[in-house]
Amino acid sequence: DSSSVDTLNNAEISRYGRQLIMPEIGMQGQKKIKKSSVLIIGAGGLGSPVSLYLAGAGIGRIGILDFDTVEASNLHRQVIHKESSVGIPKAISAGRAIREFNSLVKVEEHVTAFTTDNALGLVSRYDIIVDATDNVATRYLINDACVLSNKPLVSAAALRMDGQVTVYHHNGGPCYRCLYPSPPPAETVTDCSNGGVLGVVPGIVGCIQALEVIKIAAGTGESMSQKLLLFDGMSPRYTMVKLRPRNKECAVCGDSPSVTGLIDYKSFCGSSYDDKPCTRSIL
Amino acid sequence: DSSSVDTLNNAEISRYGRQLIMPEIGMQGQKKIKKSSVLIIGAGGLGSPVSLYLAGAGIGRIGILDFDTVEASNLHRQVIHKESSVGIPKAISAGRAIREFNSLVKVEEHVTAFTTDNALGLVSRYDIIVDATDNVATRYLINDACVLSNKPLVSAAALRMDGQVTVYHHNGGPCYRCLYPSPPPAETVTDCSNGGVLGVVPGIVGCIQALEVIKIAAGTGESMSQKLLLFDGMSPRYTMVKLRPRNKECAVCGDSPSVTGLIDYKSFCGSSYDDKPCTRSIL
Amino acid sequence: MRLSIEFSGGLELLFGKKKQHSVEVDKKEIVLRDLLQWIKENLLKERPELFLSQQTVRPGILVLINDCDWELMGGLDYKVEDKDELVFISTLHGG
Amino acid sequence: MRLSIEFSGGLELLFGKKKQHSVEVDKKEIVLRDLLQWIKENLLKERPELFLSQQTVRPGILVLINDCDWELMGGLDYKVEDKDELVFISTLHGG
Ligand SMILES: [Zn+2]
Ligand SMILES: [Zn+2]
Repeated sequence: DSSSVDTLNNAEISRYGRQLIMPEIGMQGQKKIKKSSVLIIGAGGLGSPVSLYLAGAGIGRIGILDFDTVEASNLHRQVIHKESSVGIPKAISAGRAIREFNSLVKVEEHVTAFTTDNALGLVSRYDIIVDATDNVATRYLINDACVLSNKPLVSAAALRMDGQVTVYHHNGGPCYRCLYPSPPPAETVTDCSNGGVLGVVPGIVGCIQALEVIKIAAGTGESMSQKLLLFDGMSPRYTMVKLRPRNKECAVCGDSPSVTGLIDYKSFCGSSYDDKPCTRSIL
Repeated sequence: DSSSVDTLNNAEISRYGRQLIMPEIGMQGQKKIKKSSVLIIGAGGLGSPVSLYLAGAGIGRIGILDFDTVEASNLHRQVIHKESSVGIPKAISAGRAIREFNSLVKVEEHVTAFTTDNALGLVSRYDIIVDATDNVATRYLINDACVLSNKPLVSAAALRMDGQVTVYHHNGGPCYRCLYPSPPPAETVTDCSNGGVLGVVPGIVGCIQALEVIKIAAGTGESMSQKLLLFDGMSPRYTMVKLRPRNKECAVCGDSPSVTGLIDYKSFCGSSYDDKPCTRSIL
Repeated sequence: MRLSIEFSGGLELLFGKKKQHSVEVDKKEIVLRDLLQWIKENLLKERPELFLSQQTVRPGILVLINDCDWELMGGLDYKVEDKDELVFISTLHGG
Repeated sequence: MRLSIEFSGGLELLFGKKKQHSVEVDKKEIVLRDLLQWIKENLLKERPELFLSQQTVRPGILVLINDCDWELMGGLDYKVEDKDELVFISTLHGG
């Protein structure tokens, strides 16, 4: 029965055979992957490889959220889109690519911004959340929504030749606010539009992010909870850093949280979370 | 003039703008990328991300070589193909995807095996060679063809949850034979069909491979010559290892080479290089 | 004592675009709180407010001591040791 | 002496599927050539010919000593030191 989420049909067994035969995944792991749902917030440089590889792995239901439309200047890094998608919403373009690539996976396109109004409703509908966005305020919003909904958050970022990956609020580990209780000054924040990025850097980092999602979904391996991967493409260097544990005083995941619902992240960060950061930014 | 390889036209400047503004690339680096040609040998788990990200970066001419046709059981890791490409030669399917993604890039599809008969002719037509194959004999053949033609070789491999990346015969560094003078016993060789592989592992490793190609093409950063990246997806762990220098006694790149032309790699390795390795293999 | 100090994630732009600094600090012992001032006086080239704020690193900078989050090592009170590797990294937000 | 010995790239299948081995070798000093025999006698579980061949590791295995290719460290003649980290890795070929 191809509609059952608890079993694998013949098409699935044949399609995922190369994963199934690995002791690290096996039939049980593949069933768990099929039963999992993942919300990918951002269909850009990180969201592109995450979407492709999660679809390839057979994640049962994939939500892809982005408000922007595809631009030609995105394509150097956003490899899930095509030239013919320029002008189309990124979520629609990515959804189409996923369907053409793996029709066994259920895709849900969300052509919307991720806001305090829809965050909790969206996050509650998925098992694992992927932060593939590009600005600070949305990163706090996603973090708080995940902590309040008790969902693991697989987070990554890339700029120029550098990348970072970690897993928040998973296995008792820290959340984004445990590491960064206060937002950075707005003038220190740079995004890919202003700072530039080599396209394959979010590619590397996004693939690593997808691997973390698959391990959590399949219940295999060690996750990057309380670990941070720093990637420097120029050297090239990969450093795995040990992070602090969950902070009992954390405003949102602490023992007596002061943040018990979503707040105004725009004023918290002193910047709009759907605007591009200011052009005089340098870091 | 859009046909000139020495300048960037407006479409290119706008498309690659996010790379151009990085001091590590700049206008000069992007021009070098445009002037470069890369032969990707293998359009599978490694070749998929390599092709996409090299096309995205604006490599001027990309050759993609593969003799196989797309199978549904490849799709979990070979993200450049689509379900509608099942049964089509992988080189054609990948070429089509590259054209739809970046029409500014010249694509050359080679639907052929890589053999002693065509190796030197093919390698001589490109600046940088990518080993994205899956068997030992072809790896020796590619290495020897690169050394004899004096081309840098960006090599990667993946199996189960593990990956390896390095750069051979570049900046005076070692070649594949410097590291592995003798081929491994055939019964220790496993490929992805028999050992299995999690799809995103060649994704990670292939993206890292693409980054090395782009750095060589743009003349920026440090390459992985005489370095080997070991990746263990379960831990997860990234180890950068310092390798031996070029071996002056190396049979092909040494000071008095005994291999001065391509040999019979099938009998050298004791296995066919277009056959899948034997099923009793364990390592 | 001899220290390896690295700035990355964009922070190197405040330090003459130089990431790796191998420095000799002319002290027998020093806690991280005081080393921050030493860095400000000896390595920082511009806009100190983008590196320090209220006697510590400004929000959004992670400090690593020998590949460990400084919160695990005592934070500002950590007694710096000879040959320590310190990394100051600006959090990235791009995608 | 106490050593950390790791087998990977599939080689762990010959060692009871265990990658990481923390071992105590009851010797004052030992060169890598002799340690290979010690490993064969004490850790190897099956098919020694897939690990050793002609007094050294079989072709296709890379030996790393503290993240360095053993060829840089003297190869079989390397004098193993207390707390050394040795890795035996089988080259991968898949894609
Ligand atoms: Zn927290
Ligand atoms: Zn050689």
